[in-house]
Amino acid sequence: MALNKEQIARRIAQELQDGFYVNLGIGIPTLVANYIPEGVDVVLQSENGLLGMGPFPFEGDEDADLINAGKQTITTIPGSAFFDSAMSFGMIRAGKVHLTVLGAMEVADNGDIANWKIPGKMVKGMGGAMDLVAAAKNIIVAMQHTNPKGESKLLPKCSLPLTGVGCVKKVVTDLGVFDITPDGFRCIEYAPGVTIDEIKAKTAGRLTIADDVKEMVV
Amino acid sequence: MALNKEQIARRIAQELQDGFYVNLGIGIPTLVANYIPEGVDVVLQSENGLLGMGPFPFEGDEDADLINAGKQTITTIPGSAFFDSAMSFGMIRAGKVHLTVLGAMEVADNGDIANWKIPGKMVKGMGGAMDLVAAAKNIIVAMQHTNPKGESKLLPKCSLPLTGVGCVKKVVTDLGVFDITPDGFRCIEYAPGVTIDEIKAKTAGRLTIADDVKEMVV
Amino acid sequence: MNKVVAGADEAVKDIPSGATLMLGGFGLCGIPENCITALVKSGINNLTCISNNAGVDDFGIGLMLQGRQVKKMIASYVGENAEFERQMLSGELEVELVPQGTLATRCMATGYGMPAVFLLAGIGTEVAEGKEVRNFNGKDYLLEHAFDSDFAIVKAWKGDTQGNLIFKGTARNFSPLMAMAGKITIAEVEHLVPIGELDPNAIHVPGIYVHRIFEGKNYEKRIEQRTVRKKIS
Amino acid sequence: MNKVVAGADEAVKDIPSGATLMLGGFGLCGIPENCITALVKSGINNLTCISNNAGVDDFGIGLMLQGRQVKKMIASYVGENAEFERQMLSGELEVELVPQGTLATRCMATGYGMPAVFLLAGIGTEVAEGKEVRNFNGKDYLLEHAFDSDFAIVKAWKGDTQGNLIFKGTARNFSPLMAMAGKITIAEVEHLVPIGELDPNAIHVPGIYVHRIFEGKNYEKRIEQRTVRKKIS
Repeated sequence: MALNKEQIARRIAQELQDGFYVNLGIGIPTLVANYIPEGVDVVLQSENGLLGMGPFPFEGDEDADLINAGKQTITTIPGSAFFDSAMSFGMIRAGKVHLTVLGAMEVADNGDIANWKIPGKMVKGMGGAMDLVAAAKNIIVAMQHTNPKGESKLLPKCSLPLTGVGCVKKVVTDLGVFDITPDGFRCIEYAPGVTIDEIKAKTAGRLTIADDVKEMVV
Repeated sequence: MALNKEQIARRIAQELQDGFYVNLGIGIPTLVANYIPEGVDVVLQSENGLLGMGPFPFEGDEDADLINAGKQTITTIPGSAFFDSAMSFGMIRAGKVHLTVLGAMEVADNGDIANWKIPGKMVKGMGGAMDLVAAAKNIIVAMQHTNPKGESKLLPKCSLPLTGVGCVKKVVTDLGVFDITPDGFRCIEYAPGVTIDEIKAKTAGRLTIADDVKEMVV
Repeated sequence: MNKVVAGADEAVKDIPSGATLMLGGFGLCGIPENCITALVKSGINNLTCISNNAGVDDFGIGLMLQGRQVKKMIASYVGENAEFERQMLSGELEVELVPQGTLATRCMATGYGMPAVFLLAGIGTEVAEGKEVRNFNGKDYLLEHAFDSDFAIVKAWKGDTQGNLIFKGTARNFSPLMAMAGKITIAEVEHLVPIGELDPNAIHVPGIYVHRIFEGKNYEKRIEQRTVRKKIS
Repeated sequence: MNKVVAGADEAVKDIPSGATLMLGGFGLCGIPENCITALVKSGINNLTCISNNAGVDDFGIGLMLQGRQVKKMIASYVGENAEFERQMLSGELEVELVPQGTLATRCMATGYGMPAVFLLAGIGTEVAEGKEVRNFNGKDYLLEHAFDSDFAIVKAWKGDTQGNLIFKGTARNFSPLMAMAGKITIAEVEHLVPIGELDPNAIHVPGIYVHRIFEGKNYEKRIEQRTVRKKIS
């Protein structure tokens, strides 16, 4: 059975390493914060100017001057620091953020990503996504494997305007975990109850299956 | 009689206007702070990272963490702000500092200035001088009219390595006040007791005398 | 050096139609509410606005869009502003979408007197179209230019009469960068204090960058996405 | 994320001969005294040092010059350091003199991930020799490159165990910029405090940029030019 959003987030949380500074995008990536493994000390960066983001505030404790990049009210943890947007993207460009997790509309089998625009129809703007994908060392995409019409979002080539080129390292979907390799997507894990055949059927881009492919533990 | 250093500083202080942010270099320029005219509110910038520089501290009040660009112990006035060196030169480059006063070894009649190096002999380094002369809106040079050998420091062309090109607007020496014009130095004031002939004799660069030239009031 | 003006109306009164404005804030966080109200009231139009977002339909720069005061928006995110998206898609509003870090750095470049910088964001995308690409150490970068803005309008938490500013939390965002970039910079503050009250070590924008300052009134500080945890008692 | 190390010797122990170091400070103000002592003791050499000055003959980087540990200095000012001037004029020491603002901005460019910026300083002088000149809006600028530094070593006033730093007075100078530019950044602080004690709004360098931190000892904080007024009683 395909994973739900929480499970996708939980799987991505397994990628976190002790000492990581991590930027979590809007949507599923935000949920990753809820599943940081025991004993793994990570600091969350919010590109609107915060290191040391904490959980959502308790009711009544909301502070309009304290939001994340998704404009949600948040809290800080001890040791946090605020800074302006130039420094925020400066540290991202300088490679100080170890891992970026973000959503996508499409990912191509060479690591291209599209997530900001449907021409003539939907223009949310790129926000900080183009900066993040261009500069982060390690980018994991969290998304559904197919769009609402059932079409694959893992493509040979993005059809939508690109956010970044050849930058995605790994994709975690409701069906499995995929590394981006010179041979395209490589399935290294499949969701419990999901078959390799289903993954093959729903992946439009080049796909290989790792020899040691295994069931995801979430 | 030629002016002493204090008098040169006092004359330059007359150039200060209410609301000016001013950077004063090492040497005579530093003395200008002592003669800010009554009712003229200026803020002194020190390029090592301070706006709102005050006078030297009283004996015993020296703070090693509070120095000016000449490494002298100083104080701050209420409303002061500290910042890093990039912001300091950023505000200089962005034209926020209204007036810069600095010393020179040589000034040419086109506004070139040399004040950082005597090849093979003396190399102090340019410090912040190149940044200041390249960017400041209004640069006044405070210096002796001649060097210790009696040779003019107001030249047709600098003989020493340049600090900046065509940037000096005005020169105040012990002999007079000189605007830099397309026709070279224009003497607009002479020091009390100094003759125009003496100025002419001691100025190697192109020199004109303003029609309304007058005795300096210091 | 007293830079205090009476209020928002006086602070913005010489801003002409056709001006280029930078407006601080991220979403609705840290926006100069008082000045936006005054700008809406003033009725000026044909403005170019540089701001990360354009507020929401009925708050922030969204109000200026509703009033058709804005000719061009330079922003990184349209977000949930339906009127912004509508005007953009219909072509009524000219829009330059700029990656957020590039937007911030182009503001900083202005305040730091740097005409242009090389940045990574947008390489290989439509953002790179028509821009100079240059390789440094094996990586491609875009040449991005500093902004030219007539007025910068920001909201700070505290400020003194000399224009020194301190921001609070994530309400800082673009505001210090824009404050440093305006030919004329207007700061509205929640708390205006006498000089000497702010810690000189803790100032985010030194007064040299600020031309007008006043204490704002009736801050709504609207929250765009109220997200909370339940208290477990 | 605890970044505390035992002291200066441990903090610098893996710095190899031949490394490029950034060292904070302006004159003797804000220099990392403890780390410099440890570097002198370590006996490593062939170093490239990026620092505004090189201290004085018997303090600061001057001590490393005396010990012939430095192959190349990148600085804006020689000042009153006779040994520095002597080694430079004799050719024993390779020296790159960089305008002070350019030095600061090249440090910042590194920490902000900008490979190069355009700056005014030095146009028409020997500093411009061999550099690309480009005209923007009628003014010529030099293309200046970010520094590549293996280690940055700074002294801060306060720091927490996570590496957040706050500087005091004009001891700030180049230090935050260099702290942001090091591949490995070492911070010695006068006061090391637990996390949560520093105001998150007042931090100059967020801990993400800092890799090792310790509380320094026996600060001499020597004054280069003691200048005072007489008290009139």
